[in-house]
Amino acid sequence: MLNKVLVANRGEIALRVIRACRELGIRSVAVYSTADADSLHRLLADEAICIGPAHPSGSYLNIPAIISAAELRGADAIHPGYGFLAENARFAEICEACNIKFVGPRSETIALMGDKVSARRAAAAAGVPVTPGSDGPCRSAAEVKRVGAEVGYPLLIKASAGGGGKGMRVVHSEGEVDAAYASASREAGAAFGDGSVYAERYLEKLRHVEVQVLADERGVTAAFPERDCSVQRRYQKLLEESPAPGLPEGAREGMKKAAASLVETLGYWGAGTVEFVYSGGEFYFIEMNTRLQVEHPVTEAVASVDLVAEQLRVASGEGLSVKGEVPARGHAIEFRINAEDPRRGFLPQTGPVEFYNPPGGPGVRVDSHLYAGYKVSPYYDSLLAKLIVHAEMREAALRRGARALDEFALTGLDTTLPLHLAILEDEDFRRGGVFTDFLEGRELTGDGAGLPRLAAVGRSPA
Amino acid sequence: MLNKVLVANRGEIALRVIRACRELGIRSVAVYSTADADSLHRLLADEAICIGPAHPSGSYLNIPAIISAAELRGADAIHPGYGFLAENARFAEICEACNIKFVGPRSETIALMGDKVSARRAAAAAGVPVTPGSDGPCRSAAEVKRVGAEVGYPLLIKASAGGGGKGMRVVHSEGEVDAAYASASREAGAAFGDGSVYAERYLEKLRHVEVQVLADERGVTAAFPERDCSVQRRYQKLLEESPAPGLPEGAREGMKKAAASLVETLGYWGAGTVEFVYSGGEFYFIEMNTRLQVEHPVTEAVASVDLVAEQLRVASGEGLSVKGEVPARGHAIEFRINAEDPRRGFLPQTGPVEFYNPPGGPGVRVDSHLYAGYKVSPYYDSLLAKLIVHAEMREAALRRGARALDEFALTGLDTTLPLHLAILEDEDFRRGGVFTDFLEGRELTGDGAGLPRLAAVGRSPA
Amino acid sequence: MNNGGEPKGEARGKALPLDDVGRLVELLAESGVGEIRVRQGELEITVKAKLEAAPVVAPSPVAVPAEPRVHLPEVVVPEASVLETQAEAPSTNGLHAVRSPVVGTFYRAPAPGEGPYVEVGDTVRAGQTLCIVEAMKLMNEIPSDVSGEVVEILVQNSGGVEYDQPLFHIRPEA
Amino acid sequence: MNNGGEPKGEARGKALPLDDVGRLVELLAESGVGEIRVRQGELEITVKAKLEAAPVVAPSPVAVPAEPRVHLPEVVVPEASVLETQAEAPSTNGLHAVRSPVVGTFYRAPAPGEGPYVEVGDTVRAGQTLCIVEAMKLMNEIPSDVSGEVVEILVQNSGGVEYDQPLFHIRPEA
Repeated sequence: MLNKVLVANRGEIALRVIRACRELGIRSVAVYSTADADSLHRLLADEAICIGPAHPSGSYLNIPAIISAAELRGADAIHPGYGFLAENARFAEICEACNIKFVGPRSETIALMGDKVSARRAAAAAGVPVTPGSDGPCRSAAEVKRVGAEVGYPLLIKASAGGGGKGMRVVHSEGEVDAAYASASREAGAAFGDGSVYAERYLEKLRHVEVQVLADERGVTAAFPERDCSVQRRYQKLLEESPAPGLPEGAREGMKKAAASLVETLGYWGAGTVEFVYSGGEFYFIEMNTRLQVEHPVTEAVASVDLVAEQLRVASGEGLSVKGEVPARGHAIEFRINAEDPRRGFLPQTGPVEFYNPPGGPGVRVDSHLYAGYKVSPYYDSLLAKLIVHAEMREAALRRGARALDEFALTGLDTTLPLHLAILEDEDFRRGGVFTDFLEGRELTGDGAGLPRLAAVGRSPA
Repeated sequence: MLNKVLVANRGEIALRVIRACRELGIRSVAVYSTADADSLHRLLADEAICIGPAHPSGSYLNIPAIISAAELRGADAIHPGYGFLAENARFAEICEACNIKFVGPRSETIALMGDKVSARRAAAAAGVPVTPGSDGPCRSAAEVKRVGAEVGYPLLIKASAGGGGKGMRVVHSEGEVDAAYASASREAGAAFGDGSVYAERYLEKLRHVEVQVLADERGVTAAFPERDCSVQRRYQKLLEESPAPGLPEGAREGMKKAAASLVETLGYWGAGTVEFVYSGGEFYFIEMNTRLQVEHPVTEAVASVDLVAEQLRVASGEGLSVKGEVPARGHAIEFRINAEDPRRGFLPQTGPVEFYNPPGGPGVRVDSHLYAGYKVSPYYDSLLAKLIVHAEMREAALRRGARALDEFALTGLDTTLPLHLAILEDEDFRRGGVFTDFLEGRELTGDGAGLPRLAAVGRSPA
Repeated sequence: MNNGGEPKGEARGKALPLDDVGRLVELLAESGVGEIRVRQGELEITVKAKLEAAPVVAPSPVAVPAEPRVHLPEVVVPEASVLETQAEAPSTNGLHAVRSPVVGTFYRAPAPGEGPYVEVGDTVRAGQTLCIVEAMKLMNEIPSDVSGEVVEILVQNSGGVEYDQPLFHIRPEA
Repeated sequence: MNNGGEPKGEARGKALPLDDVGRLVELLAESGVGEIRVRQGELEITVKAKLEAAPVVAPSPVAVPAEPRVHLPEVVVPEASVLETQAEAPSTNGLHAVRSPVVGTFYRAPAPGEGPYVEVGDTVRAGQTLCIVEAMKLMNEIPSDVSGEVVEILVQNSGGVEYDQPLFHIRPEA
């Protein structure tokens, strides 16, 4: 087993890795920016080292500082969490060069799957269905038109290096191609330093369904019950559940087999997620994330597995403790509690948390770096807490979710808590299987019964 | 399903029942004393009603006040939790007479099992092994001596109405019987208003193992994986785990079958626990608790069942959702976090909780009524929180427990948190299967690594 | 949480300007100031935030640490019971609240069809029965604990009452 | 349970000058004064600021809200970095700390076997190299940002340093 792991991240995911390390008897090293001196990941790790100023470019994205910290503290591995350097192939390569184990797949795998065009080719080569579209990058508007003539409109132009909806354009007819190609390419170049784009059939009424995979260096692989992440806002997931409600058994099986096949073809190791769109009874590969996902706990809940412990086991050269198709037990839902005010255009909120009392009781898990008095800074992402509920049936999980959200006491900042309560009251959502446009144009407001009451507790005489 | 349930309790167990009600769509009514006006069970229930002054005799033990509250609010059932009126046969009888469903077995069953002598007889009648001893109460020291001659010394004299170690005496030879009989009888009379005692063989090097059962009114029964509750201090359980480590399969099976047989013989319904001592490879019936136990969550964790929801289902006249021998998945441990200072003779602590941040992450459940600013009053029992951890193997659960205890931030009061950390470091405990005298004379101190650090968070500039 | 929908003194007339107090409390909470005091004629309202590092006033016999370390501002939670507590404080207006010693149903008259024990404006003596609170078929006669004038009846006939809930406001004899 | 915040104290007769109170509260909050009291004929209004305990010292660069609503007392976390931060406070003794701009290994000399850049007691000029901090085989020469006398060298040769860790104490030239 690894001896000492440096956690190159912050917030709840840094805590998640530190907790796994402690449970496995591995020493943990937290790195933190000057803005995070009072953060829980610094306080809970066995060691901590300040690596730079508040802005991530000088700290959590500062490769020399992180490698230097790992060398200073004698860490034999680095866990990148998600975001920041987690899918930075160069960082993984530098780790390899410095004889520090990168907890993730090989740098070449990261590079391969990080480029959407090469990832698409790899998927197709593994027999995984991909959306009809261009074989490689489209180097001109004319090439996009050729694809359009072949697969039909509407068409989606996407940045090869993309993510988060940047450099993306929907084109409804050939006449729109020139302008869309130019602007998508410009945006992609600005956002990713790589202006290349490709084109594929634009699917509507789609669900976002993904398959968590694990593989070790001996070639043992595991595919987990699928997660449905269709509740999104501007391509940002807000709520995830597993299994995907109402999905035909064939699609479920097909996705898991496709994901396993891709992992085997790639000689992948570590944790990863194969993302699909599901539309009109068919599923198509979107991309593969070569890292841990924010929403990994829903899989942990239904599959009774500790994905981070498995990652660390794989990185240690030990074998997986699971394999094959892992069955689901019950139903799990994750709610992302973000420091955003859903009533005011998701305006980011910063400042101190005044009162904090997360929910407890059966089937409730909270992953959060918050505490009363913690200051939410403007430098990092808005995720404050993840609430995960688990129950034997989806309906019971929904009710448990409402119960837990309702008693989640968090004052000082506006959050997405009331939005989640409103989602749980929405009939379409309760029925299950909503599309990714679910949140668009919907008036979702709700307060729950307990939220204001518990907020009042935070202000009652101490 | 029931429509509205009055929860005749306070603290974490009142919350537990209120949460179950909310998840089942049942309205909940909290009752509270004037000392509990700011307590979470009052705030989280759908309705709340003040029933009396701080002292339990005027509030949580005040049967007319509780029944009156139930009638005022139109509750169709009362859940008694544990403690207070949970095993008061008269209360159950009054509920029945008032057409309010008592969430528990029939009042006669409570009365039968509440008397140790009649419970012993009922167990023997169901073919459950009982400790060799007197058939009924011993009405004189001479009768005790007759039992001693038959089953041998040492002998244990116990109050028929007993519990918590009161009215109990160990007698090593016939010469000690007269004095012990007199004092045990006097103590029992003072404590329970009933001086009758009985005698049985005194077993040494014993473990406390118990079996959770459920039964519905149609006669369907379920027996759950056994719990080991041997870590006790003065007959008060401190830590419970399931399954019992290192128990021979035969004993495990035997206890479950015995418990199921007793439940069937009694025509029992609701939740209950059959308690055994396990000593020298044999197990013997001690008593049956005709209610929910504090430690029910360890069973919920390993059996993936919601015991309180099952209780409410049974009380509604619906069937159990489980039956037979329910298998265990993984290993669970509960730590009772009490407001007692283990370094100063378990001196009870009262006053305000200053900083409160319970642990999170995978496999961790916290049941607690605490929040920062909550005042622990001297009127009620010292249980502040229950931490339950669950993992695939006992060793992993132990490590997870240490991790979670270590990050449990609770300042303002001394608690049993450091004692639990010390227990987890004890070699005998780690090996598993300690006897009930485990804590006696052991110097168990420990601070954990994170405890002081996290306590400091509560004091750092906000 | 809901307070059971109990009537909490709408028939109050010109007793206490609780709405104003509520607004002052909100003002105090929102502003974070330490104290607000308003006096007008006979009326005086004082709203104070908790003094930092001052000893916490503990109604319970629990010992409070000399240095309370967590200070949440004292804000009156706008709940019936709290406001009632203020309303009946014998402080400024000298009214005394007769409270229910039991949970049950409030009856103003000894039996259906009979006249009520007392009306607003009546003068009562200490020990005189004011009402009945019925709990489990038991009729508990509730006596006044002071002599004086009945100023307000706070609960409607056959309404439910909690333990310690104010039932009558009495202006004690001088 | 929430009071809806609606003002509903109409029928009270002479209304309280709540707007005046509101303005006074604002004035108090903005002005930072301790107490405002207004009396006019029968009317008297007093507005006091909340008494703070000792001012909270926030070492972090994050802005502290003007009205901190949760007060946790200042307790020194017994950790090296915090103690260091306090130790190097330029406050009383007028010393200036030169801090490490990178994470790495601290070397006092340009190369093994060579003499150190500076010793305690040396006078240095702003811009003069004081040491090297090596990160990923890169030798970062760390210059002094003030001119003055080297009073203390805070890290041992070849020790690891964090970002922003004080390396030298310099007494700046007068």
